Amino acid sequence: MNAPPPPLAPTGRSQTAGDLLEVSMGPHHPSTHGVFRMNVVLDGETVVKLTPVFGYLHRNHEKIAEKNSYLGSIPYTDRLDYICSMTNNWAYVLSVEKLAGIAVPERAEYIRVIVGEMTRLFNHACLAGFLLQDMGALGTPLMYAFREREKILDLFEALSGSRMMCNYMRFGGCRCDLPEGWPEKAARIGAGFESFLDEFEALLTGNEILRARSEGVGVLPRELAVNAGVTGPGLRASGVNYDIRKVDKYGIYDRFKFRVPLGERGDVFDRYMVRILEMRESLMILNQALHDLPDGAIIDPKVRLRNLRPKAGEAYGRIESPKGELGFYLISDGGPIPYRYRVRPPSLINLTVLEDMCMGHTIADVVIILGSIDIVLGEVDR
Amino acid sequence: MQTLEQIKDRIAAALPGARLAVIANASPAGQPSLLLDHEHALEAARFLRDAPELRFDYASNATGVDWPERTVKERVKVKKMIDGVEKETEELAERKIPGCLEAVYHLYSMELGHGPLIIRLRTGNRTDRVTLPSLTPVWRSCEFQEREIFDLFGIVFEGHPDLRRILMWDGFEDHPMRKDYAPAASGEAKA
Amino acid sequence: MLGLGILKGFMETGRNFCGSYYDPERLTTVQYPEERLEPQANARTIPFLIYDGSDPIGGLRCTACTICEQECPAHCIEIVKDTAKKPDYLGKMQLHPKVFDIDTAVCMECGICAEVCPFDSIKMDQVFERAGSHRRLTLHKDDLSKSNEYYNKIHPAEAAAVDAARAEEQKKAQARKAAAAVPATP
Amino acid sequence: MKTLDQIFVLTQHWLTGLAPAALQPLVSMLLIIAALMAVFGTCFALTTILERKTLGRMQNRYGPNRVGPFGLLQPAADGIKMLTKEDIVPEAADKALHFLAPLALTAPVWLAFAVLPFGRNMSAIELDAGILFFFAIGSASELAVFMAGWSSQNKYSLLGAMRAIAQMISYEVPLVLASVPVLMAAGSLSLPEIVRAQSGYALGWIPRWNVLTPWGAAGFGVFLVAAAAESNRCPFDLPEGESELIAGFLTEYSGFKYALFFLGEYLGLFAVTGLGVTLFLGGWHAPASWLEWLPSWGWFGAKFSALIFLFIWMRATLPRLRLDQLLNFAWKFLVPLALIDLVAAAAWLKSGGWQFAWALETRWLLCATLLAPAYVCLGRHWRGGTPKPRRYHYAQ
Repeated sequence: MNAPPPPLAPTGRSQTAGDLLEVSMGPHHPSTHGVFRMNVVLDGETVVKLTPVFGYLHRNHEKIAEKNSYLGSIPYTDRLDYICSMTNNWAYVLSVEKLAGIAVPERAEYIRVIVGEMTRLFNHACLAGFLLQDMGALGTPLMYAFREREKILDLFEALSGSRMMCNYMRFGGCRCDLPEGWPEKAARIGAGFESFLDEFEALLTGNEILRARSEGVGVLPRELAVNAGVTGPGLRASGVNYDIRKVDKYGIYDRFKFRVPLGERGDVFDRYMVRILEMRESLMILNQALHDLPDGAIIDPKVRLRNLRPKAGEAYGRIESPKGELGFYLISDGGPIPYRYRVRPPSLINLTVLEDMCMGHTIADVVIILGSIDIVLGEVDR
Repeated sequence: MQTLEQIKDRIAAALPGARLAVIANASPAGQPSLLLDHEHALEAARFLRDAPELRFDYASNATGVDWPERTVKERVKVKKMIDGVEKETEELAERKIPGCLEAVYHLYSMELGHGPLIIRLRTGNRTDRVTLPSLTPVWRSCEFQEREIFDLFGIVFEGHPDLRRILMWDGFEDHPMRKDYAPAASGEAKA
Repeated sequence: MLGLGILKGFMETGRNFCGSYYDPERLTTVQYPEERLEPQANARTIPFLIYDGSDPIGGLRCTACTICEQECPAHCIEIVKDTAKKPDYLGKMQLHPKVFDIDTAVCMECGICAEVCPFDSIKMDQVFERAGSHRRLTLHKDDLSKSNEYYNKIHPAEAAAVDAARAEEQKKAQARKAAAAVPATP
Repeated sequence: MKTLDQIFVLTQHWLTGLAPAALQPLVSMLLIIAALMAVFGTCFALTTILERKTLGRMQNRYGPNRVGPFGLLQPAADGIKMLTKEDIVPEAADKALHFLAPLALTAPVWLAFAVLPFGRNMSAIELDAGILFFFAIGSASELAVFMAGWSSQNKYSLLGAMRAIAQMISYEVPLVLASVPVLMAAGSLSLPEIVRAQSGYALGWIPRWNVLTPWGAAGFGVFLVAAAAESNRCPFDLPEGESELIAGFLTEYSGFKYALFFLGEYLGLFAVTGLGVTLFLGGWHAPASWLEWLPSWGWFGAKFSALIFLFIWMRATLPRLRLDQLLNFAWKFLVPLALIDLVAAAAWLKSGGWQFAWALETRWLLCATLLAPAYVCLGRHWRGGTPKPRRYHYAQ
């Protein structure tokens, strides 16, 4: 038990080999967005090697889910990417619906789209805010983004009872119907978000310092992005037209008119800009969905929430979460708990290319490149 | 997209000698998968990625599944000579399925927009023959995911550039996602 | 690169600075202990148990069916059934919990217990100021027990629906009883 | 009015007169030192709280408002907290240097205030080469920062110190170069003399402040940027680089030593702001003749506060540059611009004797043709060419 502690590693200068300096960034670093660690080897301030180290937030989410019922896993999915619990719910229930062959009422599909797009809105806004925070702007844009996010979180609380851990969707629909006046409030907040975006862009997009910092930094070539399985805005910033909302048309996404913004160079600025443009498209979807929202049941009355026993088999369902492709792979052996439950975490897989993107840049760039990938450690480490 | 059978035939034609099997999926999802053998897995993966009509350039998900040894009782159709006439009858037979570890890959094509194609690789058993060829040389996206499979399931990927534990710490000994994992007996107390 | 973008940024922060003095949209802090947000009708924190009537323990609706115990994703509920049965509001004989503990250190306030409860007995509370001078995080039956009036106060719409449904069932049960009673007394 | 204007000077004389004659020079000096320390110490406390409140307002929140009325006692609370915190010295640190660094930063910074004229007849000592003294003292802070970074034996501290040295040395050049035209115009190195040279009104109503000439405006811009960099203010707070280097050279400091660094940085900012007011904004002069009844030190304070507010505003708005960009910006933009500004100032001063009809306009035009193209050219090219505008296309 009480083994003597290992000898203290020599610190500071004595540890440098030749001209290189090895720095451990994290797990307690202000801008690793959680307990993430990078072992960085520096030549001066230039990165020559970068090794990400994971697992500080590992709780074996998958094992927990393999001991819980299908229903019992939904609150745990909230805690994966804890910024976007709605889309996590969605990806999971979509997979269970595939596995068990459950149909979803139309109204529930619309509500899913509405809350899903709202999640995308505030996720991207916060990310752009964090990007400037990482560049050292004291979080002013982050505060503006949080101001708008609060409004959406209030809506989520009115809807589901909790601001961040919504636990709202159920296989076969959603847990409860929209409260009185909710769609009107949502439309109002959507309209307000539009003007917020204009202000936000006035503060950020043209800013010379931001452009100097982000242009040409962390370039992700198209081929590497595809091969390394990068998804989400990071992929589209590299110019690959791949949006699961368009490819899979899951839910009812084929009914909405929206476009997929694509970047050209795949640097940090493109990743920022693609997110901004995506927010505008999300607003369009939101308005259409709120406009067309039909009446009807919120959940398939035949669906068994408790004690769901899908036929033995497997299913992989995926959605375009704000971070990228969020997938759930489920194997059922016919019992009430999933035999195998796997999360395909976009945050983790997008980190595959972190080293490639950071090579040859300075330590200050590492921070913003990491920020532009958009990770949430709850999802990376699961 | 072509059906799984067509894809199987194409791989078989391109790689003579490859042993392939289609594994059916009874769930309404209807996602059958293709079992590849160890020797040809890497070649087959490369073929799937590069063949112009397939172009599965994107390996979305890679994960492991643990199948401990189990016995199943099932009705088997048996051909029997009854009174000199060959007849088919059903019998209840107990069958032992040997345990194995499985690596499952979900492939999509970003270029052509189709998918998923699910390929599986199986180890010989769960104890000493747990080596599989790594598909990371074909798809970079498998790099961390195969590390994770190695970490949590204990499948050793041959040809992986950097096969270390990823989520558990380095001194950890067991593989927590295996079905027979017992936390008390693990390295947790030791570390 | 001539600083125009930077000037625009200055205008933006300047606007927010000035706006914070007259526009509540630009000064969104709610100064918590003095100011409070209106509680949302749906808001949920930890679960509580509902009792009818005036006896917080005897009037508990809970029948110790342990569905919530099984379904709780975090496994934070512990129920020990009492051996004695008592009639419930429909007159059926039901078990009661001898022990009903919720470990609030583990509870993640997801609300699944309330969702699966067939007796409308466990519901989600709205208290969030749970800091205290003690370290007791496991709440027992008597801590959890709260009246139906309280439930009506915090979740009015939901509680009204529950009460209506229960009254309906009670009426039906009485009618059944009456119907059953009629042939018994010829 | 005269009394109000000179109230501090008169008080000091009166108090000095109470002392025995032999001690009078000493008492006089001590009084000035005590007054400066009291005023700028309070100023430091007030700035920390007002900065946080201003930043808060810019970010849609209140900022600290719990301690005392409007949160004004927050600095006291912070001070008590800092004093009672554990003073952690890393085991591997060079203890003597680690201890000395905050002192080496704070002590010389106070000296800089000795030469600043805070009002009419209100400078502690009237050095003939006051501005040289100021720059000499100002560069002492590099040493302290490097001492802190080196002695902490922490990699982040070391990186921070390296950045600090590169940055401060680079930005001292434009800082000095931007002040040179002012010296040319005033013909003196003495700061009170420079203020006196900015007295009076052109055309009867435009104050003759240096910032209101073309070369002065450009010089003031360069000076502001370089001053922000000299005092490690955002957007040039790379040595601290919170998001990159945790706290840079401050990483291993805690408690009162940390507070001393904090104090030193703010005092450095005050000093350089005071210099900016003196050199470009007319020092303690009022902006219009009908406002001259207000005391001169009041005007100095007002200009001073406005500049501090500008620095706070900058901090709320701007992200920071990368180190290489920062150095490029200094050497490829600020230094050439300051040199061209020197030429413009020379042209302006040389043409001062012109008497023809549109003389003033012609002089403006002359300076503008020197400065504007230079600004545009340098601005476009200090990063090695302007990036092409980006286009984003949409897939349906």
